[in-house]
Amino acid sequence: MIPPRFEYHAPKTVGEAVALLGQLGPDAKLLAGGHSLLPMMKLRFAQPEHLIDINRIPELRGIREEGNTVVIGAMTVENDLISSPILQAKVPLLCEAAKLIADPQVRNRGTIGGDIAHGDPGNDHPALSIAIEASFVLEGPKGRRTVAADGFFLGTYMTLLEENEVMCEIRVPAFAPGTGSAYEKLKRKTGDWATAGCAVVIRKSGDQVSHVRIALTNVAPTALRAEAAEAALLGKPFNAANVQAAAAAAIAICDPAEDLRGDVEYKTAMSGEMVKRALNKAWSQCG
Amino acid sequence: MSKKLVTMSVNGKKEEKAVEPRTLLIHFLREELNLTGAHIGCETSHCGACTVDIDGRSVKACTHLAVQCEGSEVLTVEGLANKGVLHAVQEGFYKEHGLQCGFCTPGMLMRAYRFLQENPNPSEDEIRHGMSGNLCRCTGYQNIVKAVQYAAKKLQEPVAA
Amino acid sequence: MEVKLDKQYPLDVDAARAWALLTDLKAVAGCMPGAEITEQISETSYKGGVKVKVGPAVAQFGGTVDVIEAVADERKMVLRGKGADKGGSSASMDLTAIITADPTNPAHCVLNGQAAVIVNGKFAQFGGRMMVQVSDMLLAQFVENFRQTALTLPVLAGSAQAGAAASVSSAASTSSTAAAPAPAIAPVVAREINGLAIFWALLKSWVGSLFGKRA
Amino acid sequence: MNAPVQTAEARELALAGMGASRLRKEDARFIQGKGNYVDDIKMPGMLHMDIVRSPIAHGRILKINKEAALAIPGVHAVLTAEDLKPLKLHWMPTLAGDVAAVLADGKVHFQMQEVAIVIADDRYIAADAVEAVEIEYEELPVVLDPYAALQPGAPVIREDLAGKTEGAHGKREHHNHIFTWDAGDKAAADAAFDKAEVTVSQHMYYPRVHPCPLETCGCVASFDPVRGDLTTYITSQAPHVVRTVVSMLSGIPESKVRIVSPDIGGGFGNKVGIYPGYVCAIVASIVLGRPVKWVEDRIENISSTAFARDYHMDGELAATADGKITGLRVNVVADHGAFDACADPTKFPAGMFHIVSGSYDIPAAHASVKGVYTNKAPGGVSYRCSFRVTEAVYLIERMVDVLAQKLNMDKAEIRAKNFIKKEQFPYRSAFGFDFDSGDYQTALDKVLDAVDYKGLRAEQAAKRADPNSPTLMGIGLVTFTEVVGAGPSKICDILGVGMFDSCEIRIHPTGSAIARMGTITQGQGHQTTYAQIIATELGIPSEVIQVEEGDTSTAPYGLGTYGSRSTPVAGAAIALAARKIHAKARKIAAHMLEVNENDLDWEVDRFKVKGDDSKYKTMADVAWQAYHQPPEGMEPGLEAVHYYDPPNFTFPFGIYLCVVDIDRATGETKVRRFYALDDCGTRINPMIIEGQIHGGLTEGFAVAMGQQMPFDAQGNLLGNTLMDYFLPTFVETPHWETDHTVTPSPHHPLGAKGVAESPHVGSIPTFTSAVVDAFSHLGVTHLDMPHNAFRTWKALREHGAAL
Repeated sequence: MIPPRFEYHAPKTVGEAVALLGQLGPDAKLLAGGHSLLPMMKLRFAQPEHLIDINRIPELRGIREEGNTVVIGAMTVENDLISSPILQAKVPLLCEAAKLIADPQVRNRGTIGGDIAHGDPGNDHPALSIAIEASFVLEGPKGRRTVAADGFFLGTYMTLLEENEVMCEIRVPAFAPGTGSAYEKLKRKTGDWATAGCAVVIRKSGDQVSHVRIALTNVAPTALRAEAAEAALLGKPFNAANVQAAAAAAIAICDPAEDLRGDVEYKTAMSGEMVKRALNKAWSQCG
Repeated sequence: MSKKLVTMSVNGKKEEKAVEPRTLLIHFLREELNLTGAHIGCETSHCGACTVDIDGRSVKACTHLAVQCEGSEVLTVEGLANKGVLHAVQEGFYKEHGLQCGFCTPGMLMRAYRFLQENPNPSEDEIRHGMSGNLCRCTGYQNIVKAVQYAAKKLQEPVAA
Repeated sequence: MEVKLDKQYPLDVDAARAWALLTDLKAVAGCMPGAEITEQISETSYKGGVKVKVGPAVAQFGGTVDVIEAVADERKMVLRGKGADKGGSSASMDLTAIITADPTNPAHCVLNGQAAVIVNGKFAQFGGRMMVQVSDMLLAQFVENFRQTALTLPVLAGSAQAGAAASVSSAASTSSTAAAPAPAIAPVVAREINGLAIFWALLKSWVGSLFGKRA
Repeated sequence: MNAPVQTAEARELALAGMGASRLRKEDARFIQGKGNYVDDIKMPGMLHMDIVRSPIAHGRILKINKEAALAIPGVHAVLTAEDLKPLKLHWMPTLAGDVAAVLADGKVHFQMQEVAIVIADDRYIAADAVEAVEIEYEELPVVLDPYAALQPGAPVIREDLAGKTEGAHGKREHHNHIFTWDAGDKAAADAAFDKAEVTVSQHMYYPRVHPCPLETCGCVASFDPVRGDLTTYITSQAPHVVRTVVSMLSGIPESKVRIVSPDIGGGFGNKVGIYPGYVCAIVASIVLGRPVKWVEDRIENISSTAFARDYHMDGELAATADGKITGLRVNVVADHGAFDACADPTKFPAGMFHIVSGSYDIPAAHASVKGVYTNKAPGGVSYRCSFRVTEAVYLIERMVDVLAQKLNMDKAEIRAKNFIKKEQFPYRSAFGFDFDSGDYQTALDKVLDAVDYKGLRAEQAAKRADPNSPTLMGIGLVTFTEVVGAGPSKICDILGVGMFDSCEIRIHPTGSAIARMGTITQGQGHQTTYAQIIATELGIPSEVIQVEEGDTSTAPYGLGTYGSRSTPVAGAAIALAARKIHAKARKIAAHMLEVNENDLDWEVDRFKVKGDDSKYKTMADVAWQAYHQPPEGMEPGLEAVHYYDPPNFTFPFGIYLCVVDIDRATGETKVRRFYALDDCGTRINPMIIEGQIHGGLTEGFAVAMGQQMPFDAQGNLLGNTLMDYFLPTFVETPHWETDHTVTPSPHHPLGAKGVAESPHVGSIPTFTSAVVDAFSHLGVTHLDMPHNAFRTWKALREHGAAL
């Protein structure tokens, strides 16, 4: 399993990367962590003539706060999400969820931006970013634009990110005090994609749900926001019946592809189960 | 397509070679530098037999380009012992029968070496998760867990004067 | 591996024009993202190729397309495409496309497509997880391109009968290219899968599936 | 000499011989990255070979265009079957008496079959060249189901066998039929069923799986055109057999063929076969006059080199109403893929499957196995087991559970009732095996006590009574007997060579030693355990005994390491070679001490004059004497060779118990407890035995819970990377508890029986037993593997137990 030949470019700034993309056209691909692209190249599914390695762009790494927003550089690797004190305090869901992604070595290379931009419905960050109401800062030849995670994912391997753009930042509103969150991921073994996964962010007011975001992993051509499931809970008491109703609403929008992880029926049912588990776990954290 | 000059430190020694950009780090180490300790087991970054340390992090060298190591410090199993004295993880694998065919061992050792710096006093569960990017077909892992525990203990002992 | 699709796409094109386009295999191929007809080998047989790009992945097949059946009365076209890449990984598709008139709106029709896609080799082995989704996307893009192209055709005189008369009379007994006039204005059709277009097309078909329209 | 007198115990300890958990002698190189595996070997001028493979499962090759590949700079050759034809190497014989295509000869029979090879300067160029070879195929109908393959109108898979009605194992009844093999007494078995008070039957499928060692297969072939000799470094579990086959195929005299198995990164049966890649690399080296390396990638490994199992089995038991088994009938349809390349002793096309009567005293039994061609890769090797023993043990253990369920008897009770009793050994089974020794009841009682079996059953009953229990609890129990150590050469051979094994020991003048065997370690620790045997036999510290294997130019001929034959066969050869030396040493010692041989006692490391502790000669003293001044008339030197032809197989056994909790919402199975008691007879290195058991249990866990090789309707193999093919990590792997009893083999010089495969063989049905047990109150008698979450959830749904 040997990748085909390509020219290698290692820009130092986002501007250089964008310029290279423009100059080299569709035969160029960005190389982030490489754990999706390089295997595809080794199987010779992908044969880009140019690889633009964006690992050497310092501005794309790191986690910082801007007021009430946590700003994550797109090239921040999973292990740095896990160990980030800012995230642990402000968006703990990302720390917990990142531990369920791939394995320790891969988490040293795999980046949050790469995971999102690849547009693979099996990746975990798309659903997570929808649940935490993240937005993405994309830079192209015409400058920067910011798009919401909800609506960013269009289809398998297809997102709003244009071929001449670089994903620069993931911006996440800090969790309000008392926010509960959870990511439940059913997988066959360490390193696997989810058979089904669910990300939940929830807040309460009394015994009622005052805010809830539910997003699903790997049960459709894209990560899904389960709006009907949210509606089943929002403004209502958090109880078994309403959780069940939310799970049923989530199940209704699942359209998974059958593979060795399971058939459509199983994945759909597991999506409902993950919704229930994530809701219960997240709710138990609400203050 | 042109070759690219890449310079890196491997086991403390500066290495400079012209390579095709597509050269995978694992092939660079094994074939250009004759460091055959790290192995190729799966080629899809699942087995961890190719694990090396790059700039203080465990990385699977089968899914990493040599050119990406420009300016990096790379440590492989060959650089683990210090002047003939085995590192505690090497000793642990030997003492606790943490290997059989030996094929996964260099990757296991390099991961254990880094893991114990990330978490010097791990529980069994933490060891199992911290080492979960490395597959072994022979041992069933139980003795590798013991080996890591052995090394953790040894590394915490005060250094003899 | 085999993927079976059975889809209905409502089009804002009248049935006659849609049928006229459907019988022009070269033009139809032009609607398929990445596909082109390079040579006509007989009245019913064509050579061509298709290059599918999905994200970073590219698949390139060369092969043949045969018109198995073209029934003007039913506005039914049965095609068989077969191809292989250089290493011999193969793909084939049996496609039955039927244009049905929209009884409530003569300016609209429905494109009914039934396809059985069989893929062998590495695409089946490693791309299996994506096959249904990619097929869906390809088809959605195809329909969108088809619609746009059909809209550029001149409205045929009369009604559905005129469309039938102008087309092949029975199972591919006459040259189909002669029957279909070339598009007056070349439409700007997407030659690759276009994210947003697919998204909407899929959304439509997915909403449709909620109401049981999907096979 | 006033050195302090060491006690015999202290001296024995210092030997680190048999019974000592001494640390492994081989580890120093592995922990320092200095192992020497095939892919580590580099030779001057070495080229790289890569293989062009069929993307389809069945088809005719219409055209192969090499031009684009040959045009790539650095490509030396592209070879196809046409190029091998003049050498008559486009087909090769298999170990099972069939032929297999080296490179596809006009037709491909399975996906990933070898079609062409490219040889280039390096592996990168070779990979590019593989992409550039253009091949046109005409697809043919694919047959994947062995039952469908036997239908009258089924597509012909093996056109090369047209008209061949006699196979290697008797008459062929159909163009896709390979053999039908019967064992036992059909009339007696039928009579038992006619008279039976109770009968049960169960169909079960043992899925196709792959041994998947972490190191893939490969070789470096180097033909020296000047000397005319061929050296090949190869990932082989049987290098001597490879030498013989290579010589037969190539016409190079066996004396000019050197096969070296260097360090092997795990074998588990995958490295027994002789693969087209090896043959092609050798041919390429001969053609080009340069060393050629071929190393397959993981996808190629799983897809094309030997699979295991793929048995469709129907079992039946006849019994009395109180649970005494009176008869056993088994029918198997065995999917062998496109070529019959099973690695079994020649006369046994279904291996030792007739161990299927298990640990039980079954008076009448019959088994029939039908081998069938399909459009899948060839293989059928023993994946960490003796030949087809895993399948047999699975069947009988499942059937005993099924019978217990029918009779509403406890699993442990029905087993105890049917055990071959301790006093019945040696015991001849209905299939004709002579079981050497066993004490099953003692071992079973030990396990049941250790786990508090009654308590577990009570807990299970309580869980079942609670409709809201989030889990189903299951208890699996297996009491298995293996047959290993093939085997007596009067019945066991590979390509006509008897399945003996060998050892050569040389004691050096200063008292250290070197020993060589016909086996080859792949992680089993031969360099340590073999040294321990010699240490105890000859009183030389194991530390100074060098064990070498795998180089056919230095090691004596042996049949290799698989089927747990190393200790049972080579271990015996070592002991007997050592005893030859011991006998000579005694003569020398008697000469040195000027006494009669009979006046000497052997104590740990020395010959002592009876009744006088101060008069002795150590083995080191004797060694020096042997080279310095041997007794008059005695040949100098101190060495021996022994070829050991075992009088019988050995029959290790074990009692395994497993407790699982199945998540009723997701179908995930958690192994709460696994208790493995093994009896492998005499134990040479308990540390290594325990390690082998951990590994075997983990491989068994992988097979039972997740491994599968699914094909789609077109014959595409799905799941041939480590993303999908289940190798459990640290996280999924359960904690193992081990225990043992010791019932030595009476016919083995050391009493040892072999152990490394027992945990694989025994654990797989234990997991199934546990999973099915969780469902047993719902009337479920059997669930096929793998017991992954998806399939288990389906069963939960089907039986109304899903949450």
